[in-house]
Amino acid sequence: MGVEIVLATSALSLLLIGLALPAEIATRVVSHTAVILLLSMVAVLLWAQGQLPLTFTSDYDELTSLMLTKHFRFDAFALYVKILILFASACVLFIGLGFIGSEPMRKSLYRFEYVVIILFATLGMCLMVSAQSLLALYVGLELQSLALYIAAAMQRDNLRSSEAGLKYFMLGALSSGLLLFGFSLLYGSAESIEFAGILASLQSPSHPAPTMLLVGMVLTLAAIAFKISAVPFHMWTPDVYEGAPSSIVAFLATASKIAALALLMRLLVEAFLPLLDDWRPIISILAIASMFLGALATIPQTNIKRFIAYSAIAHIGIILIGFASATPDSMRAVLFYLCVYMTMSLGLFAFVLAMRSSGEVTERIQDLAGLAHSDAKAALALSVLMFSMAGLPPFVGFFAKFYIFLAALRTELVLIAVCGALASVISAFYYIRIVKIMYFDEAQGNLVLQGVGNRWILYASAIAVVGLTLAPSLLLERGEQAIRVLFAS
Amino acid sequence: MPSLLSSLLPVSLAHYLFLSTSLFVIGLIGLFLNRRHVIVILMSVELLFLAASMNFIAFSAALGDLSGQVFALFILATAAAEVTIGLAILVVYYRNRASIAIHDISDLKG
Amino acid sequence: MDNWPLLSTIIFLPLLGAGLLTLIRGRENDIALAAKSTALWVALSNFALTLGLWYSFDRQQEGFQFVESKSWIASSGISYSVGVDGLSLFFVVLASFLTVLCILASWRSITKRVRDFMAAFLVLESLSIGAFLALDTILFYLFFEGVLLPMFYIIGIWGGERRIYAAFKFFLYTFLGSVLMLLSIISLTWIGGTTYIPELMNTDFSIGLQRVLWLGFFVSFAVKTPMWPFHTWLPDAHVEAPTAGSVMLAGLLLKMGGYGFLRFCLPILPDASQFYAPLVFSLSAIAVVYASLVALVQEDIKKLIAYSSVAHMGFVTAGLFANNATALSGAVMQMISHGLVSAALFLCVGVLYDRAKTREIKAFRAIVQPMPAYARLMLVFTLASIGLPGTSGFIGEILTLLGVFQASPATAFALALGMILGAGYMLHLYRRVFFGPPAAMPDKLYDLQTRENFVLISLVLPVVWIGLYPAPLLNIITPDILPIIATAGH
Amino acid sequence: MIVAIPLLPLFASIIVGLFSRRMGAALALFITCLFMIIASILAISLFLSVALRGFETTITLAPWFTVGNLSIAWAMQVDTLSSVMMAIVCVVSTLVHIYSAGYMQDDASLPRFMAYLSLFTFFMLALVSANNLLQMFFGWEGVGLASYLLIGYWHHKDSAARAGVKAFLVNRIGDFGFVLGICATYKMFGSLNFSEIFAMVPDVLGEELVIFNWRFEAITAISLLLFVGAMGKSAQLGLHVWLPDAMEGPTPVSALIHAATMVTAGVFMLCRMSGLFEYSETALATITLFGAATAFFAASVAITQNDLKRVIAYSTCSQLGYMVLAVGLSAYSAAMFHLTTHAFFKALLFLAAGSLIHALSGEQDMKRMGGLRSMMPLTYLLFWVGVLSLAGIPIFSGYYSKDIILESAWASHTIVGQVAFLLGNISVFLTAGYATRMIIMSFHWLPRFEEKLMERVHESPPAMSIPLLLLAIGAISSGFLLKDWFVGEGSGNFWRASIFVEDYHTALQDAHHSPRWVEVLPLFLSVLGIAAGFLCYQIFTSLPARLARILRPIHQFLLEKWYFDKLYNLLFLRSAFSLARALWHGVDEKTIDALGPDGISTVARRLGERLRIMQSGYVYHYVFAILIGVVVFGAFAIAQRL
Amino acid sequence: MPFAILNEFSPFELTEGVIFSIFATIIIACALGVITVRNPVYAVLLLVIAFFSSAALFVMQGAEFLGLLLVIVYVGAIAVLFLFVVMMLDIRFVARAKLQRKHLQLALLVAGLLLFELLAVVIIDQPRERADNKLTTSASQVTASQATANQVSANQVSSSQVAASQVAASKKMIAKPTVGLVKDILAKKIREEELAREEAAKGLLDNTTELGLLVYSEYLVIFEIAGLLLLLAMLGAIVLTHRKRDDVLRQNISTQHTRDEKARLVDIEPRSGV
Repeated sequence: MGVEIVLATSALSLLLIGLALPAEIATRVVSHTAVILLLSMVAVLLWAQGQLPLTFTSDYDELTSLMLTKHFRFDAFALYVKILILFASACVLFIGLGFIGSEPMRKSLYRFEYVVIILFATLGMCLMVSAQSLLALYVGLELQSLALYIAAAMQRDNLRSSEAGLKYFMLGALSSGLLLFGFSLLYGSAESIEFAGILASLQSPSHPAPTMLLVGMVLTLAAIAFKISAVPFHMWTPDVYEGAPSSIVAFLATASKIAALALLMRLLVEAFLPLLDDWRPIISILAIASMFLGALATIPQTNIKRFIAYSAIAHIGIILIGFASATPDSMRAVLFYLCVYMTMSLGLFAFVLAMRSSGEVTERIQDLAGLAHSDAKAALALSVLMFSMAGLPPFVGFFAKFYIFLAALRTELVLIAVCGALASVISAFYYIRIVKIMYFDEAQGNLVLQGVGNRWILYASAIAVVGLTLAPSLLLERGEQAIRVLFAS
Repeated sequence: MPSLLSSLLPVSLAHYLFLSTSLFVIGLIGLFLNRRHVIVILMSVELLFLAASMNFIAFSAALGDLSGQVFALFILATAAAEVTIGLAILVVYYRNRASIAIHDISDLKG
Repeated sequence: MDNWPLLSTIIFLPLLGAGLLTLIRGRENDIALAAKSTALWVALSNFALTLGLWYSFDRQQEGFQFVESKSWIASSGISYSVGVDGLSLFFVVLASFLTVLCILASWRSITKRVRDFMAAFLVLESLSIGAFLALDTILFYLFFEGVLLPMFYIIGIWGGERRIYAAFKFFLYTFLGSVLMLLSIISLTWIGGTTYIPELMNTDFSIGLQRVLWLGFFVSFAVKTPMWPFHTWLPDAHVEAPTAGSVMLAGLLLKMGGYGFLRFCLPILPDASQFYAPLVFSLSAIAVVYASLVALVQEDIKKLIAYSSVAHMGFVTAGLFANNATALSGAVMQMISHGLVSAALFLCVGVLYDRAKTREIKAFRAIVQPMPAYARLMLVFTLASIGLPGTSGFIGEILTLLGVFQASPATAFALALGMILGAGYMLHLYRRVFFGPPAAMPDKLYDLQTRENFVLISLVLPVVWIGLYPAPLLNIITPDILPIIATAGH
Repeated sequence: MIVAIPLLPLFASIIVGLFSRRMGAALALFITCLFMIIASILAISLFLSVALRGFETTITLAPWFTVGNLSIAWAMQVDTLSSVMMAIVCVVSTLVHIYSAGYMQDDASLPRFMAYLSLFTFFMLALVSANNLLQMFFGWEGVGLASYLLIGYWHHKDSAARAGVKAFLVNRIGDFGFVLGICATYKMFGSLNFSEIFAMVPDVLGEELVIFNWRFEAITAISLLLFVGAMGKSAQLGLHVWLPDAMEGPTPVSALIHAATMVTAGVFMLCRMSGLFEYSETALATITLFGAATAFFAASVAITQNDLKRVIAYSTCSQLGYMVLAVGLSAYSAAMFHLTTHAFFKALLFLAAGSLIHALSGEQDMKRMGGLRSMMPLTYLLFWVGVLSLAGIPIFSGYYSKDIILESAWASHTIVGQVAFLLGNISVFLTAGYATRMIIMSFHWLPRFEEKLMERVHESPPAMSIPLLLLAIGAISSGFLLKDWFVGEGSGNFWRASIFVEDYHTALQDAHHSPRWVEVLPLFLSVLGIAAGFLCYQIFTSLPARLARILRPIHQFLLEKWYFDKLYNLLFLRSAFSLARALWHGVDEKTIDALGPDGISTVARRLGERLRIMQSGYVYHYVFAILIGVVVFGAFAIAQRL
Repeated sequence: MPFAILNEFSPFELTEGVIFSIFATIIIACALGVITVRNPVYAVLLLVIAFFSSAALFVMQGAEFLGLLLVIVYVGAIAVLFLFVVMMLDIRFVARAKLQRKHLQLALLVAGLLLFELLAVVIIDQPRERADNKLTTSASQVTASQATANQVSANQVSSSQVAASQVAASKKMIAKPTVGLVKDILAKKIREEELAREEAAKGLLDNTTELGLLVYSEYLVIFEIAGLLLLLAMLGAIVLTHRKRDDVLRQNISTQHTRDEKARLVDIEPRSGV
């Protein structure tokens, strides 16, 4: 519970500090304190992970402990995912600062509320991940979504940003409406709003799960599928990714997706595991549809952010294979994939945020032409990321896909594994097309990377992607404990 | 007539479910069918939330467990927050676009 | 010094060299010269190491030697284990030998971004040697796939006009094949329980399973070899790749396909290989005849040689699945000889391209006047490519033919037919380019320089030596083939 | 010492070949001729020791390779057969080397020519002395290569280059059969060494060989395959098209390769493998038929040819037919005897023709020769020796070897034998005819070449005439000298084990006491032929033209060399090229690429584009998609429950 | 006599059924009206009516606190907010874009399918529903004649059972000695809580206090998060829409207080200006 409390208090206090400080230095101070705070929390959690199992010895009196443990579970799984979320938001803030400071965004985005909103979103995600009851989950989800609606529309003077915000809001509201109705049906048939209660009602041998619970589950899955932008609920992603300010898109693509997936994992494992053969076909359809649509639709893209949106959908397809096989090692594979995906996306966004062609912020892929001549190191780092995203062996992206396919094949889901393989070939095409643009084409625009911080994050993620192939085990063990706890309940 | 009436009384859980579901569907249709302006969308979202909370209250009454009502309470709170944000974004969009007809919101596509 | 990890050094020394290259600073052409010389030194030392490996490879001991094994991902039992045996030794030697030649051959022909070119080659060498030495299925896949990247860069940056199309076609075609192989490898390691190849060799899998897994491997290696229907990427890749790139492509990458069959399909899935042998025979027969015929009407020399590679590799695949000692050692010899001969042929085409900047056969006539030395060397390689006795080509072809005839005479007929057609297109090419009434050839067709001479002669020697006295190679290869035949036999 | 025989020419060729640029013509000539002379002395002494003292041995120089149960070594098997061949090859090759000194002295790259000649001799010796099929195949292809290089020696002449390629390819078709024969032997006998093969033949007799699921009797299949190899090399009917075109090469080449040595390699191989052929009647029958047909075909075509060297080429082809005919009748020693005598008088004819062409500075067309009787009396006289020996007039060697073949054809008392006897005799008549036509057209009548050539016509220099004289002596004496050894009573212990004849094949023994008319008929026919030749070309010179007009279709048919060349061009070359183009464009580009990579990528691109357009930007489309998703998944969940 | 069946049911149920059907029809009608009417102001008004009637239904079901809350929060705040925005953005009455026939049919089809699916939940589970109701919940369900009051009490009974069991569960946890000042204030408060719980268990409290008890014990954390949520909403609204209009005179309270009067006094001759 510590993380949430610290986050909440710091968000509020930063809000006050921001108000107190003079306008010019407010944002920078607030943002740097936020980053330092988040990173320190990550450090503490990493240390704490070493001390597991985290038994919640209640030195508080029984009432408060009742209060805390009824709706939230602070187990190894929640810890693992929180580390990812906090790290992601810290990085997003760090690489975003340069971006929101640059010219067109400065007027509307360069304000301390931006940081506070992101902190609120992170808080929402942490709550969401460690929720143990439908209500806690809903409130956490709402907190995160609202923060992101605001953030998406935050660039007030830009029509595209407000349109993105509006679209995201409208569809987000619809999805939370679906979610609520689903929860009400779940509550109606399982008589309790805790996951444990739902699980208990499912395990009771009296009768097969009532259809109300099934439809409730379907509606909930639909809403979460919307959050992780799986096909056919993905329609919002490309428009919001293109419209919203890039630093927010970075946050959306990494932290929010990880939180939503962790939420889905906890829901499927802790609440709906007995209904496995009901939701496995649904997840498989989602997976296959996302893989192929994501892969195919990315081919004609020319805007780098829309490109990232569609390729993210393809990645979600691959991750959902892990969900479809629903075994402990498939979930471990998913966690590993999330971790790898996060590092790659952060590196990629660090690059996108720093893209300037003749002073102007640019999102055109074609501007990358001939980057290998002008900025060899950045081009090399980006091509490493691209190859790793495509899942080519000498990089860690391959291992991520490898474990997912291993889990899928172990549960005889051969068809999905083959689809995954084919989709990753299609996706390899557009990833190496970017490498082609950088290395093979002659330089037209004079693309320049602005901001040393972004450049360091880019190099760090490229080195991580290469380094992790040598020792992927250090990520795998941590995932191991998280999953054991999840499946133990 | 009598069978209809007998099915009407006594007022059981099913009746409320019928009501909330139809409200839910109307809300969805509102979202989907209208071609006018965004306000209708916000209102239909409100309808969705109303349907959900009604569902919760009905189940809470049927199961005799208060947590449904607590849930409805929180739905109320979040719905309020959501509408404020929605309208704020709408205002910003209006300032940029001077029109909130659904048909105009299509700059981002492809 | 037995505790020195010889194999790992051979694999990672070039990688280290490539890293070294990036540290060079200075003006444009200083960097180029420094890069070229360091690359050459690294390649030469690596070649020396492989010769040392060959020398200290003891023939009596069967199975894998110089085995190094370190656990890499303990949780899923994947280990970094490398080892060499009779089958993979010569491919490693070939790899380092060809890299030295490539660096020498592209000394003057590559002008832009020389440092990256040399780095790409060193990386290519280390990855391909890694693939030949890997004893862990995942490690093998890592290197097998990794080779695509440097090759993609080489074709893409320094290639001809349609280089981007060719680079993409090459990359995606092979990637598709190997992704299906990944699925087979995964189920193989999962069902077999281990990723260590020697252990997999003596676990026997059910027939039905073997047949499915075999298909996964087959697609990937068929694309890589290339076998008949999957070969269309090769001519494009060769025509567009720079000279040195084609040499490495033909010398190394094609061998990985054959080596893959040898290391995975035959020992680990013997019954499936027997079951699919007729399919492979018919494909190889078609490959030999089809490719030779198509080579007959090519206008571009490099495309002609590319199709000849398809024909030669048709011999290899037929030999591999004939399941007797002669055929298998013939196939390995054919791979080694094809490595040397086609590399030499591509170097010769490179010599012409550097001078006349075109590869159209029509553009050349009566070259023998201005370039007699070149004509003589080219003649030796043409004869080796035809499989004339006294050259390495003959050893490969005759052994394969002897072996394949025992398994399926019909395929032997097609292969023998291929020998005729082979002579047809090669001599047809030779006559059109070198003989004929002296034409007013552009004066820039000067004869071979010392460097080119050195490179080509250093290829002639092994070709003729293997032709006349292949015993040292065969004595190393044959002992390691017998177990493969044994597993298939029981 | 014996090993030196093949290695000497090899060293000569390497030394001259490597330093051909820096070495002068004289030095090259000296080295090659010297090495060849030493080699031929050694060969003759070896032959004498083998023939007289029955010396026999097998020397293994070095192991070649061992794979499984197959172990092959570089070896020399010295027995009568190989020593005879070695002797012939060395002698003729030395003479040609010396002759080339004169013939080619004004050629720019003479060292290259001499190197090729020595290389050829090495390969021939390697072939002849092989003790296993693979080394024989090594020599076989080596000889093919040397002939390709020598035919295409004047590579600035396009026709020469094409002829070289044609020769190599047709030989390669023969090698196709040979290689498959080797593979079949390996499959059946498990080894390729002659000794082991001949030892295991009895227990392989009944075996079957399945090719394309047709069942063949193993021995016959192997023999026929090997015979295809021999056909390719010895220019038998069907695979003979390369021999006439091979005349593009310099005349010494034709003399050495296309008369004495290479073309006889096929016959040698048949004799060497007699241990195998004897067990297959069908194979022997086919061989006889092919031999007879070739003899008749070549003789008939030779009559109409106007190019001097082509006439001799066809006569070689015809004589080869006789040798193969003899092999078919299991009269192997007769074949070897004819091979030896033919080597001498055919080399003589070629070299004489060479000095003629040399004198006329390159003119080969008989219609533009004539009247040289007085200018070149010695060549004219030697030409006659060759012609008479070819026609088979008694004291000349041709008579003895050709007659014994015809007699054994008669004595074999088989239908095939009779057919061979008939065709053989017709060919004798034709041979005599074209031989005399040749000598008359080139030497008699009035000179038909330009004036300016007149003063340059001169008797050939000593370097060219000495070999001619030696060959003439050989052509005359070899007949009666070697008769007893080769085919006479002494032939049993002369050949000893090198030739194996089944005991019930008594064609050769019965030939000696065949009826009187059978011995006289060939002599009568050859005299008749010579008379007809004189009649048509010396006295009634208009007769041949009128005959040609009357028998127009036949004459045209023969002139066009039985349309073989046109047929092959159409049947094989044209169809191969068009099929290749069809495969390349049709299959490679249109089907495999269209369906494979390019096809899939365009489909993916189009799909991607359509999906991109689906993203219309309108919110209600998005809501609709979400609704569809919910409805589909809901229906799916409920369906599970119903 | 169509109304014969009436006497089967107790008068109370009768009235409940009538009231329910009245309000249900109102809600459905208003909902349909909201999405179809052209003028947005009418739409907001219809929405308000729908909220009112659903509040009534809530009260009928015993959740009177929520019903009233609905009225205050939704009608009071949100509906007014809508009106405010509608007025501000002076939305022109865009003629409803003519819906193609094809779209309409498709939409109705999808809506019908969705309705069927969600209702299927009720239809399929109906028989089982009634069956297990009998088993699990207390006798109150069976005798239709129970008055609303005791229905409310039924709720309390079951909820109090639930609450009691939780309290019992928490007792098992070792009550460690509270440390420090904050802790013993809390301890005092907790004792009051336990007192309140005993009464709730006896089912005497009304809905609001019960809800209060529950919210401030188990759902306290979520309650705070909801607070944060509303704060975030406020923050968002400000960030997005607030515009610093400098053409408006603003009071600056702090400077006003700190002004020292003396320095400002200036005596001006008439008609001369400062």
